[in-house]
Amino acid sequence: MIDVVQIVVLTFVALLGVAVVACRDTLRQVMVNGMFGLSLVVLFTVFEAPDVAISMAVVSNVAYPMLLLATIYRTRGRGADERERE
Amino acid sequence: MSVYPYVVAGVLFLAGLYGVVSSRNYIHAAVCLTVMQSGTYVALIALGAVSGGQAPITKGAQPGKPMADPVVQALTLTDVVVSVVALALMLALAQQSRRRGGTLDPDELARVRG
Amino acid sequence: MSRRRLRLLLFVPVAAVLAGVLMWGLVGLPSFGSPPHAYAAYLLKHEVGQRHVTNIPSAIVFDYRGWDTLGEELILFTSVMGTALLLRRGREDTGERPRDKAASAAVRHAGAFLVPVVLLLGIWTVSYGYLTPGGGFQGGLICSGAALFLWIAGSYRLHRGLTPTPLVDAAEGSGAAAYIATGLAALAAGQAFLAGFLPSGTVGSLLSGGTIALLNWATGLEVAAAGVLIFHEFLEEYIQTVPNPSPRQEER
Amino acid sequence: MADASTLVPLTVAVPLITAALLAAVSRWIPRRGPDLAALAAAVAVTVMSVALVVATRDTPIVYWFGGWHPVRGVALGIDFVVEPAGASLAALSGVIAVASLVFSWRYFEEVGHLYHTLVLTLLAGMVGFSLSGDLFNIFVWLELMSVAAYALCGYQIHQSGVVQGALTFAVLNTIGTLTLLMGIALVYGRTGALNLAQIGESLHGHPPGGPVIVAFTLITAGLLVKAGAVPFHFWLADAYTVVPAPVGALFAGVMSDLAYHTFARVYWDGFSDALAAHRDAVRDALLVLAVASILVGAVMALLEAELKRQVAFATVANGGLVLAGIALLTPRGLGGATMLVVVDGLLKAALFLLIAAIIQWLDGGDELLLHGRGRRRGGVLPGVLLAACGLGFALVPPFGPFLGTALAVDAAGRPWLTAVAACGAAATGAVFLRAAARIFLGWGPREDPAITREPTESREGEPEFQPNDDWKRVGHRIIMLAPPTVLVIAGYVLSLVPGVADWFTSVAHGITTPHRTAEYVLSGHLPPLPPLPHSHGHYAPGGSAWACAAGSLIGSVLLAAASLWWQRLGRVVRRVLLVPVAALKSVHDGAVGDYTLWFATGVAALGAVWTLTLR
Repeated sequence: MIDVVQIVVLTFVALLGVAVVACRDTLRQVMVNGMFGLSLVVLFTVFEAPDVAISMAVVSNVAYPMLLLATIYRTRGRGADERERE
Repeated sequence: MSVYPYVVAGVLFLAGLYGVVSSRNYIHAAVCLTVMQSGTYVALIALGAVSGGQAPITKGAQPGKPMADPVVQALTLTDVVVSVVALALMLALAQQSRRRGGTLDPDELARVRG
Repeated sequence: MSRRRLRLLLFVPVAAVLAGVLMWGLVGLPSFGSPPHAYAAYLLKHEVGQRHVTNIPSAIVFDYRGWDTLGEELILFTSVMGTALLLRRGREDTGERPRDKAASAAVRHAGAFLVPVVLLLGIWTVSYGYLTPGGGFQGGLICSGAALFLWIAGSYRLHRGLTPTPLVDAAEGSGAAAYIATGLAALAAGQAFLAGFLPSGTVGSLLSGGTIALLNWATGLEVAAAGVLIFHEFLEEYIQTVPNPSPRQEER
Repeated sequence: MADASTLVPLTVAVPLITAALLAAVSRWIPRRGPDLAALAAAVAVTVMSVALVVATRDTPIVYWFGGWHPVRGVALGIDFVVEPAGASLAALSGVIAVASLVFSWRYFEEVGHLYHTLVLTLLAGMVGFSLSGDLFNIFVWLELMSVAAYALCGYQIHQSGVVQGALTFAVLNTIGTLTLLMGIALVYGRTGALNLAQIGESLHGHPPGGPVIVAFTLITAGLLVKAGAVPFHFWLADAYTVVPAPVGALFAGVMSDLAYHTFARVYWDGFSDALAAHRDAVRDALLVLAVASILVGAVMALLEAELKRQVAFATVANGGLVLAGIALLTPRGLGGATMLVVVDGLLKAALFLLIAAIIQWLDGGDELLLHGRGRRRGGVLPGVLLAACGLGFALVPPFGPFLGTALAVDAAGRPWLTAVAACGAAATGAVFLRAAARIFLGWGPREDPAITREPTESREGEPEFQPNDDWKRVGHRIIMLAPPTVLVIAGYVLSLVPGVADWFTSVAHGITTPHRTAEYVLSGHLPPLPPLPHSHGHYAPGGSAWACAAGSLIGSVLLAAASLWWQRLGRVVRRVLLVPVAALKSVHDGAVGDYTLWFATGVAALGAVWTLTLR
């Protein structure tokens, strides 16, 4: 049987997942993706999967933002491309 | 009510797919792929969860409570870490798309390609 | 109507059918919360007896399904190679790397304190991986997070200085090679590939698990090195966007 | 034989540990070190795979990793089920990897160890993918293959066209593997097992419920994306056009068709019992996809000017033939399909390496650009090889593809399927006959609006070369032309081996009797092989097979001539022809969103059909 806490966390996961997809601006999406990762961490903890929760915590809050932010800055056209364009 | 976790997994899977179809930016598409991947994680872990259970760690486990499914956790555990490097590869390609093709928009890049 | 809007319009009916099919399949699964059966039930009952390891998922990752983990680890290894290959030519070699110092002193001091703590946390997660929740994969990533902290708190030069690429490259290659070598050693010892040929020690102690501990550390090394290499590639790209501060500004 | 079973893990471990060590010591080994190490590992894999083919002639080898043998029918570890079919595909991967590595010895100048590390992991992924008996393990090897392929596809990343192909490849394949993973989750939820044999046994005798049907749909879609069946094939055309040719030989030669074979294994071992009551529905749906792949692949190949894009669509068309053989769900069909995978794989690999040689020699990869250039610069062998590949695809009897197609498609006694196979073969053969005629004989006009002219430079994906005086040195030319020649000869001669058709049928019979293998996997006792159905005795191509071959040969010559000189048919015909051509090409226009929509449509259609019919 599913208890209330699991239902609430699942709802958060679903809403945040759709929010990540609906968010077109990539910088804002990084933030929402971080929250979505956090909601997944809570979900895995509530579903008694601590190993996966640790894994998701490190991945979604350290690795994803780092890679995404570096790429967004690199492709935003500030810096290097300006120099190339001059 | 007890199918709700699987419904959420399906929603995440389809949301990710919709994100890729409607994406205007390869970085956005890459993140939508990770959302789609999270759909499979939620499905896998929900399959393994046990009501009123505890984590499959025998050190400090309360006797009498059933344990969750360790196999699904083992599969998901490694897959989550692999998704980081898959995303890294995708973002490396996205950077090259911006630098070489001048755009991150899939439709525009296709037009450039002709 | 633009091509993209037409595509979204067409996607609606397709998604409806796909959702129907997917939900019909998912709904048919055994109801949520039902206890595991067959494969998982057997492992829950017998794993500690057979491998003296208290973290059952880690035992599955490094012993029962160690062959899967070998594949996953090689995926990590290959992706790092692939990222290095894809980003290799983009870099205008800037010769000496630009000096970007973390602006506020608070960040510097807090970071200086946190780097060893996070590193210790990572090593602890790896070493106790098969006793309590954790393991080579999570611990390795935490260690690479510590290396990232060097850049966040210190400067890019400090980060690259303390994690020299040849050393990290060698660490990653040897981590993956060590994993496979453990498997080959089991083969040489006359047992099956990746068999647990070492004695599996007493339950709950750090020495328990035999080859599980060995593979755990090899994975931790490899994942940490892979994480650091990936961060190197992306930081190298990011540094291109940091305007070179004039030397005078640097001395302040 | 005890020793043969120790070879099983080595076929995957040797290339992987070579790759890992190459990366670890890359700075301290001599310049040609990576080449030698990679070549040695590839040769070792080939030799071990051939030894396994011989060793598993009558009893398959089941190797349990970690020594975890099943307990009371529950599989604890992961197993490799080595049967002659899987081992021969592993050997095919090894052979093509060796040819590709020999070819790229002179091909890449500044490559360092990255290229060889990725080729070795790709090879290991393919061997594991063809041998593994565990569903999640198949997903892991598929992911390893895909990741190595993304990087190799983006090898010449500084050319703008390459980025678009690599990104399409990465996005679509990731979606494919995620669909496969969701299917695995459903199967695990329903059966609690990941081992194929155990899944088959636990689904035995029960009507297939919702999860099993949807799981089978998702797993089929995931594997067909990798195999490049219509409507999941769009990424394949873009990706194989931009990949460096030695790598393209590996992709087109074995990676795509391997997915078909693994799909056949997953179906037979895991799902054939559960879906036994509805075999016709499964067969018909797969036949529709196969016929669509044959026709779309063949027609699109005719409409392309760039040589590599032609081979990409030829891969889709040949894949359709293989899928048609599998879809018939008979031992002879599967045997023919497996033979086609081997024979056509050799031809397509040879074609890709040949195109690389042509690009370097004639400084261009576009058929219209190279008009007559082959004749002016002399050198007969490339032209002969290109024509030989064209004829091979056109089912010239009694050589390789002819016997394979006859066994796969013709033996089923469905004349319409034989006709479709003949048309597909004719068109695929015509493409390369036309290319050979235009480049090496200078026939046909220089301009052809029907065939796309890529605006970007047509050497996409190939490394830059010094002026091609390199080609003059004989040693260089031998290294570049020897591998394609050997592969074409092997592809042709394989069918002349006496009794090869019966061998492939008996091998396929081993796969299509899942109970026997499942009992052997789970309990170690091998029951006797049930006899082949009486209609499957010794096979010799019958009258309809020869008619099919004659039809496709004549058709390919006529089609080649027609597509060379169609512009002489007058203005009205030309305008009428150009409309459908433009429409078909705009569908293959290269936007990731469209391809994903096609993917979703394919999965939705397959799911809807099977949900209604398999219940």
